Amino acid sequence: ACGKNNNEGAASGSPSASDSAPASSASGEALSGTILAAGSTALQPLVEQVSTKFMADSKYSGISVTVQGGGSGGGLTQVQGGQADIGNSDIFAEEKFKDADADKAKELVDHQVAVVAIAPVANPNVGVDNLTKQQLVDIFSGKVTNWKDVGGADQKIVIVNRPSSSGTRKTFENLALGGPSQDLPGSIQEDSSGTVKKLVGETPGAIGYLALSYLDNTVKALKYEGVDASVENITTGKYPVWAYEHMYTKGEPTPVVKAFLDYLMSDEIQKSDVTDMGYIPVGDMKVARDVNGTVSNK
Amino acid sequence: MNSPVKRENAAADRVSHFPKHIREEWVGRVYVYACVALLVVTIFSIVWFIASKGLTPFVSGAIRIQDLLTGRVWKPEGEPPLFGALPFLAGSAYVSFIAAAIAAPFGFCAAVFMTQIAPKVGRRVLQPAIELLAGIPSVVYGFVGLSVIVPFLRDTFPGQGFGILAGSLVLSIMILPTVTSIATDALSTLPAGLKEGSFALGATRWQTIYRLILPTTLPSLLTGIVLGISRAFGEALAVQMVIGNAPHVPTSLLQSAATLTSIITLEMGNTVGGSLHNNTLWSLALILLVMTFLFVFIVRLLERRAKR
Amino acid sequence: MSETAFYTKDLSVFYGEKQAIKNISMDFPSREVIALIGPSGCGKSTFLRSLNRMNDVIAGARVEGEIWINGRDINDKGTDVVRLRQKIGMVWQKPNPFHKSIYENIAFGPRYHGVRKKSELDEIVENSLRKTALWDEVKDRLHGSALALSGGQQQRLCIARSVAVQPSILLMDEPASALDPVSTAKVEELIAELKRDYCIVIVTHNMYQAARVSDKTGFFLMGDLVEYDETQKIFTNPSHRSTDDYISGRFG
Amino acid sequence: MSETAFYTKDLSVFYGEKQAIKNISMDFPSREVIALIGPSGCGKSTFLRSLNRMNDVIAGARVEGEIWINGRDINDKGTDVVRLRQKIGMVWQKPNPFHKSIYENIAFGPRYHGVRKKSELDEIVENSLRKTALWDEVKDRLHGSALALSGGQQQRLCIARSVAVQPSILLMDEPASALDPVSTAKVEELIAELKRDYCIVIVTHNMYQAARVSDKTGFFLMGDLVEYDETQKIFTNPSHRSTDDYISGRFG
Amino acid sequence: MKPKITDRIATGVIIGIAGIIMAILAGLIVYLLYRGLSHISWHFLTSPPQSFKVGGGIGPQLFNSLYLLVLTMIITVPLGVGAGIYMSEYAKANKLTGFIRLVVEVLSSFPSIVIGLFGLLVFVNLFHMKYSLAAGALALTVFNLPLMVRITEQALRGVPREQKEAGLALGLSKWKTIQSIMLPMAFPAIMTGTILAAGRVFGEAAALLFTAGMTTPKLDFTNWNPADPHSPLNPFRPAETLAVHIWKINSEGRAPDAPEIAAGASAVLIIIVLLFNFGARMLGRAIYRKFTATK
Ligand SMILES: Nc1ncnc2c1ncn2[C@@H]1O[C@H](COP(=O)(O)OP(=O)(O)OP(=O)(O)O)[C@@H](O)[C@H]1O
Ligand SMILES: Nc1ncnc2c1ncn2[C@@H]1O[C@H](COP(=O)(O)OP(=O)(O)OP(=O)(O)O)[C@@H](O)[C@H]1O
Ligand SMILES: [Mg+2]
Ligand SMILES: [Mg+2]
Ligand SMILES: O=P([O-])([O-])[O-]
Repeated sequence: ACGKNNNEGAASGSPSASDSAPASSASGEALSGTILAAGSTALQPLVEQVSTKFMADSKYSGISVTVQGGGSGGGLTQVQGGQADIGNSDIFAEEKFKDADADKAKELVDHQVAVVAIAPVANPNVGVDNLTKQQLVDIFSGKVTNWKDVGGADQKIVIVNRPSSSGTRKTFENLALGGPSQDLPGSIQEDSSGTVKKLVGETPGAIGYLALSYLDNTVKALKYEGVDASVENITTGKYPVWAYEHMYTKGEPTPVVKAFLDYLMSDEIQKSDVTDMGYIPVGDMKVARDVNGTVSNK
Repeated sequence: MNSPVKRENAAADRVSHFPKHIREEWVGRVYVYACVALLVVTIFSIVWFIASKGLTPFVSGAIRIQDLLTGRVWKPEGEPPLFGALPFLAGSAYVSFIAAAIAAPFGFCAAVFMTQIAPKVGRRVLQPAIELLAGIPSVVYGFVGLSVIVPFLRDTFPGQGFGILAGSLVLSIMILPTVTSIATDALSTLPAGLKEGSFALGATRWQTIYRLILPTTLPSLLTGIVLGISRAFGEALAVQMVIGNAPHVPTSLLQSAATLTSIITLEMGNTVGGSLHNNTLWSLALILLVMTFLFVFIVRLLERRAKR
Repeated sequence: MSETAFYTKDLSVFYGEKQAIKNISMDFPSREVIALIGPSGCGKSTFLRSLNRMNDVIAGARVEGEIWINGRDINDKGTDVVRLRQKIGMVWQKPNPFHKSIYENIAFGPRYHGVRKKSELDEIVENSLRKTALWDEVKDRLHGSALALSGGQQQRLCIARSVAVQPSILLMDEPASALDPVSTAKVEELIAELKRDYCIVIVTHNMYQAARVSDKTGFFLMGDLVEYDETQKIFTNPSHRSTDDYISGRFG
Repeated sequence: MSETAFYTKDLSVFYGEKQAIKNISMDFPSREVIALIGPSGCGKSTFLRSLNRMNDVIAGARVEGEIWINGRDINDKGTDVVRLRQKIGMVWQKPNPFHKSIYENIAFGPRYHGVRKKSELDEIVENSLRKTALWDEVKDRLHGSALALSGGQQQRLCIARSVAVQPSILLMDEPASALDPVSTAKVEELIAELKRDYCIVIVTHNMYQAARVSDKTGFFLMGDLVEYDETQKIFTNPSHRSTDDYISGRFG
Repeated sequence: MKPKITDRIATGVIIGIAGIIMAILAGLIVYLLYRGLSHISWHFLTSPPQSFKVGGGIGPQLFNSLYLLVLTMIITVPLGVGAGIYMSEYAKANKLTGFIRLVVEVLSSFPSIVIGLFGLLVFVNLFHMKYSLAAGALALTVFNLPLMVRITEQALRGVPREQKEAGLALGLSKWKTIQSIMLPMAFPAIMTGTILAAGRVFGEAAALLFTAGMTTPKLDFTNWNPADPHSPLNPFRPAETLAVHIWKINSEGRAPDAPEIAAGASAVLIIIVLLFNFGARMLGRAIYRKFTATK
């Protein structure tokens, strides 16, 4: 229940906050302080870029933002433990803090700053440009081992996976495959999306999955169930494999942190940097998804 | 203000209880003992912290040690989660042993070259070259492995190039300096006259090396090999970049595999502290630690043998 | 005078820049003992080692000049060094037995030179040990480690090891200087015995020893051969002032 | 007989299990030169080094027995070793000047012991160098490196260095054995000179040297002090067979 | 004749293998330089990296590596030298010394990733240093300390015993003897060893992933106040080093010219390592000459 409240808070806060926050700070003297945002490597470039702009803005000259990577898990741990002010994560905190730790997630407040879609990608020479959910499941479970069985070239399939702890993988498994997949013998596992892209591009017969922000023409993004991972399809919910990028704070953000989060949610940023970097602004989404994966229209 | 006092000390021999040189002695003593104490504290805290983290999964009863050590399936996010580390143990063992098997003869030959065949060329050229090999950072080895060895293996053999063989090749170059330098030391500190004694009997160089030097220095050579294995076992990034990282007990040299270090590098940042998954990664680190002790122990045994 | 076993002509040895041996010409008669004496660092060992090209082993050592044995200059490029060294035995100041059994120490050489038969090897081992008066002391532990022997025994074992490959020349570098009186006496006896078959060149810093065992003596000083003559002459009536100074202990 | 500078009582030295010096009691008169002779490895250096507790430096060396200097046993726990060593100078076989200038080599000790004034130091340096007959040879390059001196000069510099801290005893371990005839003669002269102020204990393997420079001689054999007497007696009419054997060169 | 032929063949094989090793090294270096040199420019060496655009550099990373190295050495050298002096001069032949030797040996055998993880637990989390240069420097200290100890110990053992005894025999205290006679003589060896160790520290990445972090804040190179979060000198800021950057670029790099940057950065790294190596040798020789006053 708590998680839901947080979502709404962040979602509803976004349009109005952009002008309220500077207003509040303008009333007093200029804000000053430091912010440490740590976590997801997928989100890191965006936050870095925005923080640079933020600090260059004369209004916030007293605030200094430091962005660290370390992975979603690390970010959540650090924000939970108080070592970081913001924990960047690709997945809901509830998915990471489970069982005995479930309480820890309740202390965190979610700020969804962008949406990222994930597409199955393949080496350009496999001769396939669309896969159904069942075909994907067959491939990732090892039932199908040759591209010709899914209508492509006669070539062995090489799976390039992310580690089981990856947010990207979790999203892909849950939303594209419909459940956890196994690590098959002979599959390759790579730490980061960059490597996955590189390998899929280089390795004949390779298949993997990537956030759209990583896509370029060295790999081929496959349609999922005939649907293209276009902005249009994602915002309308037609293309289902997408996830929020979260920035968690422990409890409600301090004024300084709030100023930064509001800046990130401002139209100026969402319409330029966020889209430029291959993410989709949260405000553009016509559907929303909660921690249990239930999708609803907004 | 010091000098008059000192002068007095020097003059009045036994009057002062703390003549200058005794004070001096204490300063030195406190300094060096403090440094050593710090070393000891460091190692104990390493063991303590890693062990206390790494043992939690067992203490809490979430996993049994034998399941971790013998389990073949690593599925930390599955339902139920499975933590079988055998694939990583096997991967680490394979890469390091194969690397040592490649490096050992190379290292021995290099050492023989440097000490017996062409000491001058050895000292001027080969020795610095090997020291340089030791100086090259592991990420650079990883980079070269990724951009040369992996594509080469992919094009030459079936498979994707990633795997045990790629890892072993990269590692064998990385541990070559270790193996070589120990072999060189052993060969050059041979009891004086041993070699000359053999030459003087008219034995050829190879005879001397093979029949006299090799048997006499064998324990030291083995020490070098074990040290090499130990280093390979703990190497992280270079291996992680070329081994493929699939959590399976490898069935072929050309198949993607994972090692203890590579899986830690891969997953540590993506898991939240305190979770079972995260703690189990610390258990893997603990295994690395225990292996280090084991290697040191073996090295010590061999060294004792070498002394006799 | 007896026939010449070998001789050197203008032999010089350099360690890097430094000349340790300066243009030495010297001839060595068969079946005689030649002693080389001189103060520490004068080049005795260096000279001795160049006679079987053992200086090849030392990095930075360079030999110039000629050494004629059996009508060939061993400093020639074509020389078969291995064969040469088989013909010239060598014994060092510090005994250097191999880390093997007594038997193996002696059998190592002959086996290497082609003797395979156990009975033949046994015979060689026994003969060599008898020649060096070791047989009775070690015959019960032939297969025990050579390192367990005393210093004097080790030294005699090293001599036996040289003798086993049937050399014609024996080079000895202070072979008794690390030994006790009894062992010293034994080694000196041995030298007197062996000179019946070999030409023996011995470096020593004990002038009495030189006087006792040698037929001819060469006095070295800072790389030069100052004087080379009958031992008796050297010790009673040397031609050079510095020889006299040295043997009467005015330095060294 | 003159007064005693120091004496040892039942002094033994062990290296691990091995006993290198066996219960030696010996007394050393002031203002005399005592020579220690004996074959290599008999324990001369070991004995000498225990006299200023230099064996403390060697891992595994253990000293038993007493050494009395000025009414105190220096092997006592309470002994201030540093102070002790200041009173006992030492010179080694191989000259070992510090890698500093000539001036610094000599000034180093006095300065450490509290002499600060430049003029005083200058004086000490000059006096020490004069005493060792080096002054004229080096006065123009006092601030040049000590390593640029010849071996003989280096050795005299080392003696000067010891002398500069005003010891009362000088220990010398084969101080001339690496030197040429001329330097040897100079060092021997120096010893004769210095004995006016110090008790000098000198180890030598050159028996002529022992005979020339010393007043008393001790003969060591395998850790035992076989004989200790007036030098003249030892060299003309030794009481022991082995002393005779040794000085007449039958071994060593 | 037969043994001689075997000898020839064996010698040939050994020389061949020595040649192969040389070829591997030469190949490695030539390859790295060939791939990377063309990308190295002043701009590349001084400008910050770009996440998505072409033309990023490695300026901050280069600075971080050097600065981290300096920080590490400031901590390591006094500690390592102290412990090294203990090992060579104070350690008695007893159980305690044996134990300390074991400690040094074990410490030097720990995989660097384990040391990195230890740093994460203790420096980053327990001491609240977060990902920072300070945490990285401490981790590297742990990593480098045993080596430093060994270098010092060996250097001191290389000092002739007579030198030490000469000092003692003059009535110098042990500490004074060590300080003013032995250390100066050991200095060239310590110096050479330290520079070589520095090369190793410079290229280390695994111990830094979880301590110094994989990011660099925006640095203001005109601000040299170490307390300021934007100052390059602030030891409590995170810092991605060159080696870590190479690792990250190889995996994460999203800039279109990522492969070139990786190659260029590798070349820079290898050039610096080469400089360290040759520098150490030359400096060692020069200092030796100066100290022994062989003018
Ligand atoms: N391997 C070497 N490298 C450089 N110089 C050397 C080497 N061996 C000997 N020398 C030098 O060559 C000279 C002659 O040495 P050599 O060993 O032949 O003297 P020696 O007469 O045998 O002395 P000793 O009686 O002490 O054995 C000496 O000055 C010595 O320092
Ligand atoms: N550091 C050491 N450790 C073990 N044994 C030693 C050590 N130093 C000397 N010895 C042994 O102690 C014995 C006496 O040695 P020492 O050096 O006192 O003899 P020496 O009479 O001075 O000989 P030399 O004339 O060759 O200098 C020898 O047997 C030697 O092997
Ligand atoms: Mg010699
Ligand atoms: Mg001695
Ligand atoms: O964004 P990731 O969690 O897949 O690294």
